[in-house]
Amino acid sequence: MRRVYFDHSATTPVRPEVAEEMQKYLTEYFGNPTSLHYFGRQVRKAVEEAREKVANAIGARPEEVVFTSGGTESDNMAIHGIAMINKNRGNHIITSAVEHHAVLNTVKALGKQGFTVTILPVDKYGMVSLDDLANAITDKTILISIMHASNEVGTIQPIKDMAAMAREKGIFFHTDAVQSMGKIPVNVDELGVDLLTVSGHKIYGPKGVGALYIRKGTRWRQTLFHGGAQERLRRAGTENVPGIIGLGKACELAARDLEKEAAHLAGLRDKLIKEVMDKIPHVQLTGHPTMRLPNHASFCFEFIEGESMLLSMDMKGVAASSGSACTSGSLEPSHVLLAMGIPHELAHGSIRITLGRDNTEEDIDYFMEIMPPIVERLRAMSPLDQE
Amino acid sequence: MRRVYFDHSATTPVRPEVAEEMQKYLTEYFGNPTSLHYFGRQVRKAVEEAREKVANAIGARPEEVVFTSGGTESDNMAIHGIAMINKNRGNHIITSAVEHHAVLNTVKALGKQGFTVTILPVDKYGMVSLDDLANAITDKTILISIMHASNEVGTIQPIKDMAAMAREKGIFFHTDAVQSMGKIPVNVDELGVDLLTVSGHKIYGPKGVGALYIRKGTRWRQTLFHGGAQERLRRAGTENVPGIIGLGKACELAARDLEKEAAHLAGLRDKLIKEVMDKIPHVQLTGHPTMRLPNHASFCFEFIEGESMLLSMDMKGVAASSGSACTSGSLEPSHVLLAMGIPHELAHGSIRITLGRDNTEEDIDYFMEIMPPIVERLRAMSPLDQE
Amino acid sequence: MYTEKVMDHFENPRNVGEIPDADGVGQVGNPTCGDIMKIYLKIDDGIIKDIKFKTFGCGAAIATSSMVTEMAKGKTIAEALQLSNKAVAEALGGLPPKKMHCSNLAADALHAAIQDYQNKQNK
Amino acid sequence: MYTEKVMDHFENPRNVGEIPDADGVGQVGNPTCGDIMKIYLKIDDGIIKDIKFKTFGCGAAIATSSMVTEMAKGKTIAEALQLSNKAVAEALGGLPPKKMHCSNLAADALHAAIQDYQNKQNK
Ligand SMILES: Cc1ncc(COP(=O)(O)O)c(C=O)c1O
Ligand SMILES: Cc1ncc(COP(=O)(O)O)c(C=O)c1O
Ligand code: FES
Ligand code: FES
Repeated sequence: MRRVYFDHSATTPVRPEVAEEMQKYLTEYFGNPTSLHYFGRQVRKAVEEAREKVANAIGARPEEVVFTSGGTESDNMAIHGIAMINKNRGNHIITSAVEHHAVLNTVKALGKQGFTVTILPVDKYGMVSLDDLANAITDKTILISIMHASNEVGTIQPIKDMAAMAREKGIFFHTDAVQSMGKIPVNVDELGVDLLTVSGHKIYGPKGVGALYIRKGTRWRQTLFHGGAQERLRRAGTENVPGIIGLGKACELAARDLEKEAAHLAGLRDKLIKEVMDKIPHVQLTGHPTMRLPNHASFCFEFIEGESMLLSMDMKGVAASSGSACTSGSLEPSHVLLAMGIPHELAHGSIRITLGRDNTEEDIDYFMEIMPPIVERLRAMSPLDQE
Repeated sequence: MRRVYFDHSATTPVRPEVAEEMQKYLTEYFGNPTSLHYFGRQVRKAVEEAREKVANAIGARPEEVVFTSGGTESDNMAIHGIAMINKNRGNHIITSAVEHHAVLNTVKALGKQGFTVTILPVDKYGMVSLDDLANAITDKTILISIMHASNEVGTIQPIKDMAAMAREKGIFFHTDAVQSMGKIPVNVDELGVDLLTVSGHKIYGPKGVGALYIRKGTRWRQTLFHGGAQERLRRAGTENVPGIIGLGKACELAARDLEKEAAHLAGLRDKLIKEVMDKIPHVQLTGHPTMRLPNHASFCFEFIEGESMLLSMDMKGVAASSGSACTSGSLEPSHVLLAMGIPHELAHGSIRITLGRDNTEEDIDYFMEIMPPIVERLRAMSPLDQE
Repeated sequence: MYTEKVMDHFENPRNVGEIPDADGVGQVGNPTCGDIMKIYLKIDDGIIKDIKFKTFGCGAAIATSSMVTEMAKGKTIAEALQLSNKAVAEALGGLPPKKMHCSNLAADALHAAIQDYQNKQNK
Repeated sequence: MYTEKVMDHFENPRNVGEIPDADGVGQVGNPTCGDIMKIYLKIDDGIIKDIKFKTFGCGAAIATSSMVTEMAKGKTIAEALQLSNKAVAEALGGLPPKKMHCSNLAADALHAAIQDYQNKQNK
């Protein structure tokens, strides 16, 4: 059966060039980078080269990059570390309603530990408003964390303007760039952010590794892990060397191929969106119509439920995802869709198609071949009034 | 030049069988195990098989095993998670002076957050006394964390007796088995522990992955990371799939080969210790003479300093490590050696030789060929009175 | 995550549809929480002669709907009332823990349809 | 982590040893903190004619000892007193940040030896 992978926001395959580099650091160059001897020094050198690659990809200096176990750790580490060390200056943190749970739940947890939390609403496109942000800032605000682009609906936030607002008031600004990396330009100075989260497995690198950019001079401290003095006391634990090597290579390739990839993806995405909207009735596009990731198409299909669509698509070899509550067995559909004002029953019918570098026009043609009958069949089974 | 790797307590090469399994999970089976579709389900299955392998290796049930980013995270997660959720029952934590920093610094940090901490002393062999432990326990004790075997001097602690003492009083017992795994039997029921730390890269698995065993029914909760619902809410963040696959395979092989390996290593170790003690004057064995890891030989060389020995050995192709302060550029030598009552100047001259599965008698012969001249040369340079 | 039985019932659901002149109709769930099941019964001489369903929900919801109709068909009302959620889930070879509530829906919808029939009878 | 220069001086340290009839001897550090450097001077006409060292310490300590003796040899006392820790580290092509204190030891030991010489002169 033809297999089409349309779930690149969930994870990506490791590029062969990346896998190849990593392999050597499993068996051949296996030393502990902390070790003084030959086996350790070789590896230390490679780790520092990888750090440079990550730094280059985001316009940072190598010493501003800390390696972590992934996007989740980076988000937690960024927010908790700023909050804990700056609480004498203020106890107010601002974030948005559409953040990834790694940010949202971390901020909410701080809300139970003496911090005051503002969760900014979004408009129907999932966009945070600059006015709302300006109004939310108080004398006590120490941190603003707003994601660069949404994993669920692809909407790109106006980080540059928001970060400028923060800087003017001396407030630290963190952005989660897990989804934007490799798809749109990500440059820490252009954006003007103080902390930025990167994850390996969303950019054709390995799972289980990420990075946190911390601008030089930022009042931040490691507050989660205690242990060895690795990463200049910013992250304890033996370095995930093959992961780090892979992340470095993936960042290098992502930055190098950015323009070409983005054009390729946007072409496919536009074709997909147009055909779905044209050929399938009762469908709504979710997320911003233009300020969206080039690889991201997300929809709500009326009268039917996401998981049953996914299963049906999977039986035809197409892999995608959904923000339906049923997908995760929870009772609430995606907090992102709800925050955008999408009603529950519609949010249940959400489907997210996220394209990747190996996708082709034929993949989209195939999708357009299988999808209408699936929708039709499920709608025929639905008790909802389809007027 | 001949290269001899004698630093297996620092890290180990990934076994080829392990690397091979991992490779497939980078490029071919790359799905996110949380995903509902084919690409995700394949990987979910493999992750659960790996969990079974880890569980089998330590005599646990799969659902008692949580995957982490390494030994450091497992230690932090175990201790912090027990402390935070049981603080209504008591605020006293017991550990030992010879723990890895991932345990010791975590416990000390809790000491600054309202917990009372007892750090048990050790005897000259690095052994914790059962009497000391019994005397330290109070009504308020909620957690005891004592390592199974020392990374620095190889001493094996009487975990079984200590854990029994804890269980009798309803106190949770955590042990760091990072160094003992694959070298001596590690069975959670035999040991009677509630939590146990495993790290991949010390057992011929990959760096950046570990596991925490949490006995069913233990009052523990994830308190470090907020985010997704992975690992049944016990560890947020996309799973490090290739790492987990590698850890599973490494655990399987470690358990399978344990007896054979241990015999091989003990033979080499005994030869090494005998020859060093016989042929080099002014050397002391550190750690317990018999209750020690089969692959572990550690010494203090009088009148000379560890880093300069390591560099000299490295120039001859031999990789080892040292607890000298100079090795890390800190001012205090290893806290473990000091806790054992070894004077500072002697602790500076510590060398740790940790053998591995690929080491041979010839490696030891080579070491015995190069080491005496190194010691002699450095002693000739030393201003210390060598009477 | 789903058993083969579940996938079979999801792919080829038995008894999908409506019965225009049903003797009893039951609906449970609501569009806000996302899961809706509607069951139609044709009852003759205390025996379920025909049964159909319509479902808005996940794969498990569709499969359990299908299964519950299969199990109820031909049974007496008393027997059908004995049909438990657990029995439906078991007949499907089990459901993931998070999906057990979908099997609740199925049996509940059946019982609601029977209730509706009985209410009409008692009028 | 160490430069080639450092490794060269570690491997082939210049001027190791003692001068039995030294004109000045300086020792800094102590065995407790782990690093000890001892420098012996032979001074003639205000010029350092011979210099030797003994060091207990890391690679950087041995290399900086060696380097400082090389740099001091043939210099006048005034010149030798100008020799800074920084100059020694630079002459070695730099030291890792954590090892800068070892270079302190080297220059300090030299200065202590000169001090000892001057003390003896003033007697
Ligand atoms: C926007 C965003 N942030 C954070 C994460 C978490 O990253 P990781 O899976 O590497 O922990 C993800 C993906 O899961 C994401 O999409
Ligand atoms: C006893 C012990 N515990 C914990 C650790 C930390 O494990 P990891 O390096 O995987 O974080 C180590 C090794 O560094 C160790 O030897
Ligand atoms: S119907 Fe929502 S989880 Fe089954
Ligand atoms: S002498 Fe100790 S660090 Fe150099």
